[in-house]
Amino acid sequence: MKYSYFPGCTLHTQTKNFNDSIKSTSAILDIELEELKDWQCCGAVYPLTTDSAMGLVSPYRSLQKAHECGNNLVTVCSACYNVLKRTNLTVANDGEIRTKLSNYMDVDEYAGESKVLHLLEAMRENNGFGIIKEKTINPLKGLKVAPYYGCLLLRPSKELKFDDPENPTIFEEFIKSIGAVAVDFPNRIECCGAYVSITSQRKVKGASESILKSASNREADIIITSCPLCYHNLAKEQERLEKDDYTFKPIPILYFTQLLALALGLEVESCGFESNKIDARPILKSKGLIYRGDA
Amino acid sequence: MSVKFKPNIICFACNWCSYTGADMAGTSRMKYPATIKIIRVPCSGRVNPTFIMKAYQKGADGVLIAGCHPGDCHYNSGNYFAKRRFLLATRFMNYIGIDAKRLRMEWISAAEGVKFARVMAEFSETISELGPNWRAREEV
Amino acid sequence: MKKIGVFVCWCGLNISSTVDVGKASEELKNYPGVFYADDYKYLCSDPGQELIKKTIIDNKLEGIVVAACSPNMHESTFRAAAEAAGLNPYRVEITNIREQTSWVHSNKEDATIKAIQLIKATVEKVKKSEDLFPQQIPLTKKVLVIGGGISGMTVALEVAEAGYPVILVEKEPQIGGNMAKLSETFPTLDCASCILTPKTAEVGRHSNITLMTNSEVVESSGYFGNFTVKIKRKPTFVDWEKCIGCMLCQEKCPKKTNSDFEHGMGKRKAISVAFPQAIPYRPIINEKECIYFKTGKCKMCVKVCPVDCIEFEQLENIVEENIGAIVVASGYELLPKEKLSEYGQGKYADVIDGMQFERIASASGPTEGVIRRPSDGKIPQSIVFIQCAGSRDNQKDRPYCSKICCMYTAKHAMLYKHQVHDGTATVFYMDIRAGGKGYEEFVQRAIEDDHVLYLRGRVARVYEEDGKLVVLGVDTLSSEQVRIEADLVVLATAVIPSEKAKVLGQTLKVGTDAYGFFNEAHPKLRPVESMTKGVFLAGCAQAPRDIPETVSQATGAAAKVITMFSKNHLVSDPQVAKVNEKICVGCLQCEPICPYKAIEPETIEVRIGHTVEKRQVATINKGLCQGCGACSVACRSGAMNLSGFSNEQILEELKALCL
Amino acid sequence: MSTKTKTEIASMIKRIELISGESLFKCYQCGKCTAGCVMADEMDISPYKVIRMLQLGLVEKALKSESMWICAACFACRERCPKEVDLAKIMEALRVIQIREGKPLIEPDQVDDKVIEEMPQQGIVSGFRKYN
Repeated sequence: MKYSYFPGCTLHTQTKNFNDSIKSTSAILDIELEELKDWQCCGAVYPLTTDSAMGLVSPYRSLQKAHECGNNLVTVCSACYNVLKRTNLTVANDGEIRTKLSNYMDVDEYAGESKVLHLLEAMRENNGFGIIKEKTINPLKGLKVAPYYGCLLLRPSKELKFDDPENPTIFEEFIKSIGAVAVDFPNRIECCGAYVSITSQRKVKGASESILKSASNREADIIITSCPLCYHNLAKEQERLEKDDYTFKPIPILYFTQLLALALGLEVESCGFESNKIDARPILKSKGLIYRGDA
Repeated sequence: MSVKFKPNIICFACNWCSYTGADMAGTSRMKYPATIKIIRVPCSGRVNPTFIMKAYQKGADGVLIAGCHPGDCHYNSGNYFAKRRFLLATRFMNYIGIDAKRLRMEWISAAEGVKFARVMAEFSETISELGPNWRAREEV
Repeated sequence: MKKIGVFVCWCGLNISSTVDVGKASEELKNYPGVFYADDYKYLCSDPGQELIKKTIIDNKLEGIVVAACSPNMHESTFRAAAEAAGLNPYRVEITNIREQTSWVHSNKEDATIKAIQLIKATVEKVKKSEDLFPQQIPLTKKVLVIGGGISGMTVALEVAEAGYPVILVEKEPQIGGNMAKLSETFPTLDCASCILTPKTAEVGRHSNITLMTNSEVVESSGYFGNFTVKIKRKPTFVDWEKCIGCMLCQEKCPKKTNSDFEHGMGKRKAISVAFPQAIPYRPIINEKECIYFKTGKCKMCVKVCPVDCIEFEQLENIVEENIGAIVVASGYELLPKEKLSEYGQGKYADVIDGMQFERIASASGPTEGVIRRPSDGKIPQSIVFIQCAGSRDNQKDRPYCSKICCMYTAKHAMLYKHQVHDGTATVFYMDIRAGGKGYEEFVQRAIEDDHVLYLRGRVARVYEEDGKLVVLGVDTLSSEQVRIEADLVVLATAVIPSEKAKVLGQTLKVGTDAYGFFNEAHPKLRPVESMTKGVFLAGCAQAPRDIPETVSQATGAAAKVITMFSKNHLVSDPQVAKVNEKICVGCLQCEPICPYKAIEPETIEVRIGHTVEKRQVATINKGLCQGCGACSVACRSGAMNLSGFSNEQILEELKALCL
Repeated sequence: MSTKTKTEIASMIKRIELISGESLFKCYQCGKCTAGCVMADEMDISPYKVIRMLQLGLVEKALKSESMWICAACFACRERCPKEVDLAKIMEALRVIQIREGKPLIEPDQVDDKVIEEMPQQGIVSGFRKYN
């Protein structure tokens, strides 16, 4: 299957290693991701006001372009997904805004005909988890993976229709397909505090800490996420926890495609573990899942 | 000497709510102008738009349809049909050039004697101001 | 031209002080068609009525107008008088010159002019009147009650006691409904089976009641007084006539499975009776679970049965019954926990619903009344009750209040505290709705005497952590977020209509609301009747309600049936719609507008010249029509009319008033 | 207590409803939003109370609170609200009103360089979109 691909700002820059793992794994899975030309930032948050359409200009441009390419649009970053999918729905349902945006940008009107998909959704659509299972040559046996969904993938569920907002299963399916064990931890659907950390890391302490503790209570080896901001907040909070609470054992946080890369038998080096804030290699090594790599 | 115009107004009142409301106005000795004449119908949904048009043709200056409040219709849905027909009738009146203010619809319950009297007085005043209905009246 | 008489009433001074009655009668004397006109002091008095009768007879009047008070007061009086004088009562019309003339106007001249005009209009209406005759409709004095819960049983017993035969149809193998599952009942805490068992037993043995359990109504035709219904009797695989209820089969059956009656809290056998006090006390084989049905082997029940009553080859059969009235008492269910994803979507064993709690609190339940949690049988030290679980929730499409939960939650918490004195019971509520005799006092007792902690707020989430259920709530009175670790969580899930209510509604041609509750004919004045004549409603089929209210409503429905059966014929008001078949084009625009489904297509044969052609026309079921006249307006050809308020009558009246 | 007249308050309420597209009066104060809010602990006024204040016309008090700056727009409240009120949008309206009146929470130069360096671009963009 061929899709237009929207990497988004963070995957394009700070967490390039995530993007690399997406590209290398999707190639193996026959998911052809063609990066949109001249894509621009989605805006990071979907505008929640009714009286200003400016926040929609940027996502609308990307959607409109993808449609011109004739493909459905795939994105992986949770924030990009949330913004693009909601914008897609808005322009499909609201003709007034659609016309306004098109006139403003001087482009053909686009009424949400293409689909916006998260990579996981694209996988689910095409029996991707079955294919992953088939193509997994290094099943991550015995690895306890805590899938952290966060907020933007799941909510608002009426618009995103990604999964059950309270009891999602798509990450669990994914984890099963790479041979690992999914850890069911209650806080997997709670928010990490998101952008609030720009004002002070302290304010997101409560939110992030309870997620980490919840995963650690269930003895997770690894936490996976799909959102670079969650990744950041959780990692920062672990830094603090390590200092303040000597009983706390840090849990590596990985982008889900990094684990996928490992399972599909890519070289450890190309999984990008070295760029993660907490090194996952020691635990992977202790589980006998990798033999090489610095640690 | 100027004689004040006394309009002739037909009120279709549903038997269950508005007609009883009109009785209530009487029992409470409320006053309203003698310009209003009531025709009892089982339900406001019984009022055929042709009755309304016929009234204008025959020289009525105003027509009022009074029915049960929404949700209170004795026959459950008659007042809703009446409302829809009323809206159509006003559009038709605009189309053929009868002032749509000559037609009014009101929800008046059996307990609303006060409202009945008030509406009748108001409507009579409105029609007085509009003057006689020459437009639709058939040449006699 | 008809010979019409006009009588103008003075009503003492009530009319005569504002309306010049003498002038009115004088003027009417000269009005075309009027043969006689006079005024009289009190027409409603006996001499007044005598005057009317005598005048009709002496002058051979063909119609009369009585100008007096509102027809709501004395229309029936004057119509009866006319009938006594041999005049068809529908030839009598009233002009309202009191409530709508003399009492509301003060200028005598204006009032008199108006009165005269109104009387003339009524004369015109009478000119166009017809003789109308009430129709006699035959009546089958037998009632079908659908649903064998407390409401259906109440109806059945009341009607049966009045001496009429009753068919009670219940989809389960036994009667008792939801009430049979309850532990104790609020606000008195008397045990539900203690008060219910005498009722079920009475229903079981009453000579006027035919009990059809394990059965469903699948078809209904006809109209009030004369319905024909088809009832599907599902196979029980046991000959209940032969069976003596020894229950050896149940004892020896090797197949154990979850009991529906216990709502998953307890087990039963593949051949079983739901509970020890069940009426009829006869077992039934569950086809899907029985080993013999699955594998063709076993037959343990056959081996142990002393009277040889097991019949594996039994088939369902359909019975047809003629009945006069139907009472729908199809009851309620609870919103499945699976719909509440924030409360675990049904995946936690120790998050249960109200009915499951009833079972574990019931002395005859699987735990013999000891409140133990389902996962490990431990006695919970902390219980959280969550009210409005799905109710008052637009998101779950249940914006309504389920009405019974506030009370039963207070009862649950109380029952628990009475057993586990040092346990904690916490209730999350939004509002405590305890309107009812002794209800508020009951809730206060739970709070004051039993120390049940009531927190005002809704719960956002329930999840499991370290073997405990974590409840994330809030107390909006203190503005505190609350996190409670509980051993057991009880959800007061929304009351919803029986799963099959919508289909049943379609079968019986009775409307249901957006949620599947049956619609009453009038929310205030006709709460136990449905929009379909002859079909009555009782209990939670219509809306959520508690036992006392259900019993009152069921008794009301029974009274309606008994009133209907107290006559030998049903009489229908002749002021109903009629079709002029000659001009009806059979477009049936009238059909959907009829709120009573009284209009149906009919094929008639019309002779045109020498050939006979078949043509579709609309036909009115005069038994169902209530005379609203909506169809007459919808009719495009003008074929539909309403007797008593015909197009011609209204138009003539109108013309006279416009002059 | 309020320095505003009744009409001024009414027009402010109207404005909040207009910007958010939400009806404030649908809320029946069940508190489910707050029960599940991961940030409520940090707020000076609980989320349900923010709406209550607006219902009561205490708009200034609500605007003075810090709560809307703490809200992380995670939509957990909206997801669970039985009355389908989108509280995140109401919080956004309160933020937007402050920002449009020239009272943003942060200016770019106030943010620590270290934060800018460490934080993912996505976080920086969303932070400034919400706070400035």
